[in-house]
Amino acid sequence: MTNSLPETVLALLPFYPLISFLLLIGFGKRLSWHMAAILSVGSMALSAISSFVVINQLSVQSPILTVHLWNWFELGLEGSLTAKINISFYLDGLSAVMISVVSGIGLLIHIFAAAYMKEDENFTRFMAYMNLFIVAMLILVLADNLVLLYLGWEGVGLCSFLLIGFWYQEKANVLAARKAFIVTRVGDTAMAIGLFMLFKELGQFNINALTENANMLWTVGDDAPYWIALLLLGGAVGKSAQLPLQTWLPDAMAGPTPVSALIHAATMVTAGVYLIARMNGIFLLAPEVMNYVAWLGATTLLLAGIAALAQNDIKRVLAYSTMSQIGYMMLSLGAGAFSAGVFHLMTHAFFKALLFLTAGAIILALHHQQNLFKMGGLLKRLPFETALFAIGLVCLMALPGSSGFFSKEAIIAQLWSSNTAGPMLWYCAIFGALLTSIYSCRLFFLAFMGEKRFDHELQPSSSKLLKLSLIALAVLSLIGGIFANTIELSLSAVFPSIEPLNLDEPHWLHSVAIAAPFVGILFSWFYFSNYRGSNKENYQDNPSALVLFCRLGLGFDRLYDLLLVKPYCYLARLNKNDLFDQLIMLNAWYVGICHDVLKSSQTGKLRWYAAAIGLATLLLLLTLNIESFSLEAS
Amino acid sequence: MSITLVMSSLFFGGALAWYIEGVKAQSARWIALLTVIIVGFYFVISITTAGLDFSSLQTLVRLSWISSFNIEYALAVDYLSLVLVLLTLFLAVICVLVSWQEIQTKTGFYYFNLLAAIAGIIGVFTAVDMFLFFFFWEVMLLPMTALIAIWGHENRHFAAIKFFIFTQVSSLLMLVAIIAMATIHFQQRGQVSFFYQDWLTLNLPLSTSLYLMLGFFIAFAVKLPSVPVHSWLPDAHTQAPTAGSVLLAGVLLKTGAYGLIRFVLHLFPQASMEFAPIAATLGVVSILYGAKMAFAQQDFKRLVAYSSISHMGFVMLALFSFNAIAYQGAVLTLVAHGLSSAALFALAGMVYSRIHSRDLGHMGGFWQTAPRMGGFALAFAAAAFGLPGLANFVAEFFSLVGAYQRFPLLTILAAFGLVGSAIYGMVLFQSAFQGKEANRGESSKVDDLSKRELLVFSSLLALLILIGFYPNIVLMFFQDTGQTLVLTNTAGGQ
Amino acid sequence: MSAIPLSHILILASILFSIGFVGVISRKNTLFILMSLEVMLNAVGVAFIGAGSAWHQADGQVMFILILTLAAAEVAVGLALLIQMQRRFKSLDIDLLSKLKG
Amino acid sequence: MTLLMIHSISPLLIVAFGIVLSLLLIAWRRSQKLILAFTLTIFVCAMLASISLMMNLTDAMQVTILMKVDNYGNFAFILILAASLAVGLLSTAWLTHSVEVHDEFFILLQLVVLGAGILVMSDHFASLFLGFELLSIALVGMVGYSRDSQYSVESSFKYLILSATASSFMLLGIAFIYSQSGSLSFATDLLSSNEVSPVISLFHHAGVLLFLIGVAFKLSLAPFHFWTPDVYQGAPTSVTLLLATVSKVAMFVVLMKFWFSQPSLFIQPIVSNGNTLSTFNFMSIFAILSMLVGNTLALKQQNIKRLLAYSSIAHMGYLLIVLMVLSPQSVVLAWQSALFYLSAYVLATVSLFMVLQLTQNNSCNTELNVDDWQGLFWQKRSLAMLVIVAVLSLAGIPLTMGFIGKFYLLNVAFYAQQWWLIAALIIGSGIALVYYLGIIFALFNTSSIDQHNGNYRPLKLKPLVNASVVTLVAFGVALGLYPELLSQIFINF
Repeated sequence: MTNSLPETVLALLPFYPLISFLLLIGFGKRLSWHMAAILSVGSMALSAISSFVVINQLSVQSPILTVHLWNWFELGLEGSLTAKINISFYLDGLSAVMISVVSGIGLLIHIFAAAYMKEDENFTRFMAYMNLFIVAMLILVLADNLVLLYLGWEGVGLCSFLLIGFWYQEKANVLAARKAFIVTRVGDTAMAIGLFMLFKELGQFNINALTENANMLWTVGDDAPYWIALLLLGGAVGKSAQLPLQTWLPDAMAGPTPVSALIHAATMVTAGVYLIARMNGIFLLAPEVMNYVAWLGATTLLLAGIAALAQNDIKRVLAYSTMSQIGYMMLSLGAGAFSAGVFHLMTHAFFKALLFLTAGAIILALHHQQNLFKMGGLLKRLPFETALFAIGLVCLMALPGSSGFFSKEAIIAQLWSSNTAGPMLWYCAIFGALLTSIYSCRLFFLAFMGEKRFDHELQPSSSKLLKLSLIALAVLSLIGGIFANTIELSLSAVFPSIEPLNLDEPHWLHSVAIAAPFVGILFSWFYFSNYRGSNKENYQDNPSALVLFCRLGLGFDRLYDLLLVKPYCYLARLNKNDLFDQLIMLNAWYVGICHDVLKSSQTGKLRWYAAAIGLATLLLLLTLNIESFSLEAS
Repeated sequence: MSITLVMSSLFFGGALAWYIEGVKAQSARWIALLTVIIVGFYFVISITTAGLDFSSLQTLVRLSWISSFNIEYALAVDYLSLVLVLLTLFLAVICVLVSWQEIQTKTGFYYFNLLAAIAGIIGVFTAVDMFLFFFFWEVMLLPMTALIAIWGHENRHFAAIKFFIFTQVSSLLMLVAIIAMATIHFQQRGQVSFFYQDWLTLNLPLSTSLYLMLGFFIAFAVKLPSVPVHSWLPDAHTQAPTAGSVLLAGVLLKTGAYGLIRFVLHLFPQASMEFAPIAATLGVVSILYGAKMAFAQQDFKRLVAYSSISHMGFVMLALFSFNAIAYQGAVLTLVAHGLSSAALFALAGMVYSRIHSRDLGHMGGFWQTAPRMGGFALAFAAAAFGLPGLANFVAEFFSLVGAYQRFPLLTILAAFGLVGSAIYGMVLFQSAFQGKEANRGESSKVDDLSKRELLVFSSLLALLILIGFYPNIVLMFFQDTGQTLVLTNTAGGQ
Repeated sequence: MSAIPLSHILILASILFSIGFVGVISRKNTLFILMSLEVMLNAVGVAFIGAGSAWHQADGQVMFILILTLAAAEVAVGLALLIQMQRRFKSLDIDLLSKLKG
Repeated sequence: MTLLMIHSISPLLIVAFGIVLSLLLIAWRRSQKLILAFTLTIFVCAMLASISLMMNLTDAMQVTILMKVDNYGNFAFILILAASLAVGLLSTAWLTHSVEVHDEFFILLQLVVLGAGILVMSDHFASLFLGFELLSIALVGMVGYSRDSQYSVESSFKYLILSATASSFMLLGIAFIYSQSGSLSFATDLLSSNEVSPVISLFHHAGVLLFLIGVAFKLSLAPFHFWTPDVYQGAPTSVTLLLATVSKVAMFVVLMKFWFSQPSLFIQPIVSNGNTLSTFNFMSIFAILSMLVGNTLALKQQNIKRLLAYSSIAHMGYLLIVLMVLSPQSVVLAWQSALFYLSAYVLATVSLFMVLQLTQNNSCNTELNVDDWQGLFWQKRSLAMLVIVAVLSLAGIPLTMGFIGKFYLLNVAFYAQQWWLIAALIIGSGIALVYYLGIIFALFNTSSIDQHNGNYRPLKLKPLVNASVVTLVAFGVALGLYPELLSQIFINF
């Protein structure tokens, strides 16, 4: 193959972690911590460097870089061209953003994880999974066709499963992992059906060709793109933990904290957003679905925000917050503001990773205490972590100047006059921002202010690696806004520009949007004042029914349990012995009965035997009579 | 090349193993292993040097056998049979290796049965005289039943009888259909013939061919197996010794699919077209029902057995969708499922040899002491639920994409099998390898894989990954066949 | 002399035969069973002779002679067995012979 | 009576003279060995005569009005002789147990063979009757032969009385037929040209029916099967073998002869002709009932002899399929099928009874259960192999003759479009597998060997016996693999 240098770099980019994965799995526990850490982090660093190299190669003149590795398989139907499914990578503005996030944040989280998980006896296995995850994620975002994308898609799902259940000896973790995998699998199935439909309609899987063909064949509002987009949305919803498949994400917090940061905040859960952005060509042909996306996003962001208000576990607050933020991204995509959505994806990756990792550091210092009501007063005791966490929360609340501000404002600004969104959704977004700041404040007050409520001595980690990665993330979160223009530019080639409706935008729109988080802070300052105080009595966690309802994910779990899980298990149990088998064995039983009956006719009595002969003869003679007479008659 | 030589050397190798055991204990397995490997190499070398174009059936041998019925000893191969024979020979090695320690009593006779079953299966894949085909079809049952009945688990006699009766009754229907075909040949051509290629040229009225097709279809559906005639499989699998299960799942089920392809679809194209909606529905029902039943099981092997039913449903659905993609998918499913289910059953055997139980409730937390085994188990479970990158994904993808072209609604339903398979795959993997270590009393420590077991698993996994990322090594043989199949069918349908 | 219609002879034979058969299945004493068998055989004889005379052939009578021989042979064997039975069971009740069953 | 005729019935004459000579021999010297050797010699001579006859005979040969010698009958007679040879050989093993000299047994054996020979050659109701009674009465003697056995009286009484009842049914049937047709030859039919009154034709139909009932009794077809298991169980093993093979083969062949010589069989297609329709129907009913009832009864049976009795009911049911032919062309196929199936059946039955007799001697137990064969495979492989081949043959599994036989039957059934019979055959075979496989699995069962070891003397077979066991296995498999060896013979008939 005569590839140019950038192409070679691109081709190799996802495979460094793969090599590391194989080595780590192959040698297992025989590797020392140093070796394992160097291997995994080093391979990540290679990928990250490669990413920046190839991204720098992109320019306005050549906005796309592709590399073909090998032909995976060919799908040939008679009468049409065969569709070649290749293992090929495709790099454009969108995937560039994604790989920089994945490999960049991935590298930082790997560094953190190497320090964080140092004491774990299965350290190598952990790092191996993390590496494998990065491989799958990179393939997902670089895939030039939907089948390869699906490979990455399922791959990240598997890694997520493995990492959630990393501490596999706990029953709860195992169940959480299973739930995550199966729930996302439901979405994946929808996506797979979407793929079948796409292929039937367009005979293609290559993303660019699909978009082109779709624009040629269909007009806006056709049935086919509607169904396809809807099914793809199903996949996205599953992966990105949006309604109605959001229930797995809070439970997924059972995994180690770096996992939550990497997979369940920064990268994997945003794959759904990436998918919709990537398939914008199809989605734009189905405005109704765009509308659904927007509404789904809005609903999720509100519900998740409400649920976040009621959590007592620091990671679960963050998990709901992630759902809510992805809701924003979805909302943005649905409104046609693709660039803004992707930009928010990036900034969210920065600050949410920061939040999770800091939370991890705190949890580590607190001897794996995750309950907010058992924290408090960390402001004085862990000032470094508090500062970092505060930075993260500021970004989350989108206070002006932070990276979150730029991205979220960009989204909100486009909602009002969007084709597929509108003022209603704008209000939702604003209310969501309000909720965000309220639960952020609540979290901050509970964890960092007030009095100490934990028993053990604090054990803050002194690892330099840990701090290094946290600081890097904090810096990124703060200054993330400066990438706005670069990203806008690089994405402009990917997404078509959509003419907004000519609605009169009221002049107060922007000011309200900026003011919303502050209102939230003010509100919580007073409403949660007892969380700031020193009275321990105020911290009793005795939730009302409503709070409990919210804490348990607004009853979705209960609902699905009742509607799907229970009936399935019940059916399974009911039919454990296989109905069909029983029907067939019924025959066997029946033959057995016949045997018994016939056997009892073998009485051994000679006279009965003779009588039986006579009886049979009589019967036969009678039938003969009937037959011959009826023949005569006819 | 000589298939006859392959079969007879397998048979006599087995007989030698049986004999040798009396002379020198523990040597039977070596003889068996050597036989299988040598035969495998011979087969590979002879097909590569044969210089024949296997894209259509190449008759290798044709001798008169029972002249009063014009029955011949006729063997022929094309790529389909070649691939399946290769799979059989490969799994034969696996079978010998997994039996290495497991079989401690009557080893000589065991290996004789094993090799005889393999020889019979190869016969099924290559016979083109229908009487001969039927002959092998039944003959392969005998050693298989013996494997179950002699070296099986606690309920082995029941399982073996059930297995035998299901197949026997259904195959008698096929025998009637075979006789009918021969008679029709007599009526049309003035001579009885059991030769497959002669039959292809027959001109059947649709109503007759529907009945005849059903005769074949039922026999193959039982073997495949498809709901509602599947219920021999869980019992047979559960009770069989490991190698028996491997052989059953790996290749014996494939004979059903092979029969569907070679006989049902090719001999009765028009009737199959007519019947396709029902068959495809059966396929979908198998997929969903198998997945659901697999989830309900507590027995490791039973679970895998039901998963096989589910997977074979994909084959049925794909075959009756009549297009090239689905056809390739079906063939690929045969190979992929052959490898992955063989691996899962081998795993079950290894677990059983360690804890002497197949009950998932008695398992748990194996990962602690047997991480390698856990890794492989995960990989094979992932193969079972169709993780991309492994062979099964490509196979299912082809099947479903192809099937969607013809039966969109059924395919959508079938796709929910993906969720079902994820559920049972998770249950299988997690309850055995994750969670707390179950309290198993005296022997709670589960050893990791031995070198031999590692060899078995890594070779299977390597093939699964290879086909998963480069399915063309199998598919390249079937580009044309798929087309011709579709062409004959569309021609027949008009 | 007007010939008796063949059908009458056959019906007579049938009736005789039935009587004999009823004897076989209703008598418990083995000796009577043997005798009932004789009745049956003789009923057949009647039918044969009647048929033979209707056809003006000797065949029917030949068959009757053969039947007589058979009856004699059967009774010979039967009586031998009867003696055995009497010796072993001290009874001629046929219902005692029901050890073999199932 | 020409010389040719005498030649053509020479096998029968040899047996008949053999009987007379045997009687003289007994008068001269009572020695079991001698009479055995003599009997066997007679059988072998008769067999040789039959074989030479079979090679020379090109067409059916009418010998007086009583007999018709053809190659089908000849072959059946060879089969009968072969089975009788086996009976003779097996019975010595059993007879030597008692002190008495049992010359009479062999005379009775020869009488049975003679009766069977007359049956397979007969073409006339009189010869049929003679053969039938010769067979039956001699058999009664043999069934009750071992006077010491607890069941001898019971089983021989059952056989005697029921068989006599059945033969009187048959005779009444013959009388009815004769009364309507005026001829005792098989080939005559109701004079179809004459106007027949309903009552008259009713007698004819009833006659045919009663005749068939008599035959069905002998063939132990359901619902006339009741005597079979009891007599099988009570009789000495070698006599059971005789009952299972010789009497069945002879009766079946004569039934076929009668059936196929019925002119009305093909005159009109089965529609509308009362006679054909009803007898056809009756035969189908017998066949289906036998297949199902026989197999069902055998299902959980533990006693091997009873089990074989029930299974023989089913096998006779299968065989009835060959009667269902629709055209004269298929008659040849029907004969071939029947003879092949009978050969397979005889071979398998002989094999099984041989093993039964051998193991019986060994365990001093006349009531052998399936369990008593447990672990036989690991003790005496050749015997177990014989059982396996025989049982598989009975079950109709490929590799064995039985499969080819079943293949023949299915062919006939398909030509005759007898779907119900095919269905019953398939279901019956399915049920049968349960007990056939049960026997085979018992052979392999290792669990109870240790407990039984006490009762078992280690099986030591004489080299000659061993050789014959191996020969039987080889025969079973060779004919299963290459049925041409046998079917080529039929082709020339």
